[in-house]
Amino acid sequence: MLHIVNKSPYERNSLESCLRLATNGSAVLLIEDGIYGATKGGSFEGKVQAAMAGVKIYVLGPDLSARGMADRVIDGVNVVDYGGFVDLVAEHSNCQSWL
Amino acid sequence: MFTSSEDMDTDEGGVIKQFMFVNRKAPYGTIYALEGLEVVLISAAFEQDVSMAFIDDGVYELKKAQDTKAIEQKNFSPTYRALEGYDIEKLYVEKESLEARGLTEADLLVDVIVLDRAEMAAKMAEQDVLISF
Amino acid sequence: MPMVEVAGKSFEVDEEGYLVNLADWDENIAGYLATEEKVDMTESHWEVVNFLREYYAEYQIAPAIRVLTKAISKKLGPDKGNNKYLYELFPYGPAKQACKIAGLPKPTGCI
Amino acid sequence: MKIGVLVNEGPYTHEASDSAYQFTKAAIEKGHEIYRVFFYHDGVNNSTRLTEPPRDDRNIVSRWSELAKAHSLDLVVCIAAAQRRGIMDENEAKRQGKDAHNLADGFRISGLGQLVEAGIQCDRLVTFGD
Repeated sequence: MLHIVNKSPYERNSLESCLRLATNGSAVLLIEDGIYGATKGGSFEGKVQAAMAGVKIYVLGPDLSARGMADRVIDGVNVVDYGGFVDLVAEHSNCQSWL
Repeated sequence: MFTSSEDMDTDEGGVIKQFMFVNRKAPYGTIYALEGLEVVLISAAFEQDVSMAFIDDGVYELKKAQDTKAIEQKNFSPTYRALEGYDIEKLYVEKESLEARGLTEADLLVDVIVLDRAEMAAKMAEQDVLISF
Repeated sequence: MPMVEVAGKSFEVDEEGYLVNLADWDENIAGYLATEEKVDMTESHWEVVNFLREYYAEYQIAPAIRVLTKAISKKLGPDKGNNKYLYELFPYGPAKQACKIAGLPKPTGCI
Repeated sequence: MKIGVLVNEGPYTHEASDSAYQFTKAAIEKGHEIYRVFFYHDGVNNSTRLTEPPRDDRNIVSRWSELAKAHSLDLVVCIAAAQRRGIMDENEAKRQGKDAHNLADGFRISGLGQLVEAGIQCDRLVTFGD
């Protein structure tokens, strides 16, 4: 399953809820303001690091660059473009957007 | 109304999918809960395997004793009780979301199935289509 | 929108003749709406119209047609809870005509 | 693969419509079939042809119209959500007795059943919203 999160974890609980309800082996794609969840140095980084033991984390490059955060990505998080977003949707049998 | 699987086959090419409508927003502050419910009611006509999940503030949609007179919005909470008549009986509520908000099943206006986070996660993972509001 | 007066009470209907304010509804208005639909109200018609009003009061929606037939079947018996019976009473569609006469909101035509 | 897209927010306030557009374009480029793009909630506001953004900004509405024209996309606006928010095509405006209509090229107004049907027919349904 692919989970899509578009909210900053510093503003809303979407990423936290997503990580609570994502089964092992699923993928999480961070887009729009969600990209802040994939960045280093913030108080949420530890939670993302811990989650990476069970789920794969991806972040949308165009949204990352737009916000000046391209050089702050947590190690082990995969950066994808819109084509990569499409591939993730195709590779997983279903997807849920944590609006 | 289709009652047998044979009828279903001719109607939608034999496809019955698992649809889950994921509700994570409280009512009235935004329109998502109300318009989400409208989709759920329409989906009943398509004879799919429909369920609703109430997670996070979505559990507030089912709180008893809603009275909207003074905010001049329509109180659509009674409509959740009509779902049974639409054969939508799988209303899943996440236990952790209820507890975090100091609510229990007794506070809710319909019968629900309470799932813990692991059960809810498994339920979501097995769906064909998830539509979230 | 057009104003109509029936039995000394005036009320508003929309372009398609639906009652605008649900709270205005009474049996005289229902009678007027039925005449506009060319429906001759009998006891059987009233039974369905009143059922719809009760359903709306309880659930705040007009039921889908298959839900209506099922619910009527449960309450008034299977000889009344079927499409054939309801279409005989309301030839242009029970969802449209009976809801209109019952003063329920206009269906948004979602399917 | 057949993909359906659901857009739940209007243009400009949220990035949802931009993301949905870029996703749709990328999916077409990858050879997937976009079965339908459905606009719901404030998403219906993506279909008003009265939109007039500054010249140095993208025109979200006409961009959807052009993509629809180039790839015969089915852009469907929910009728119930559209009526609430003042989006009308010519027929609907007539039916409701309104003096204007504003649906942009390439969009059509239809029922919520079209969203459920997209869910049934598509291999994937991707939601963009707030």
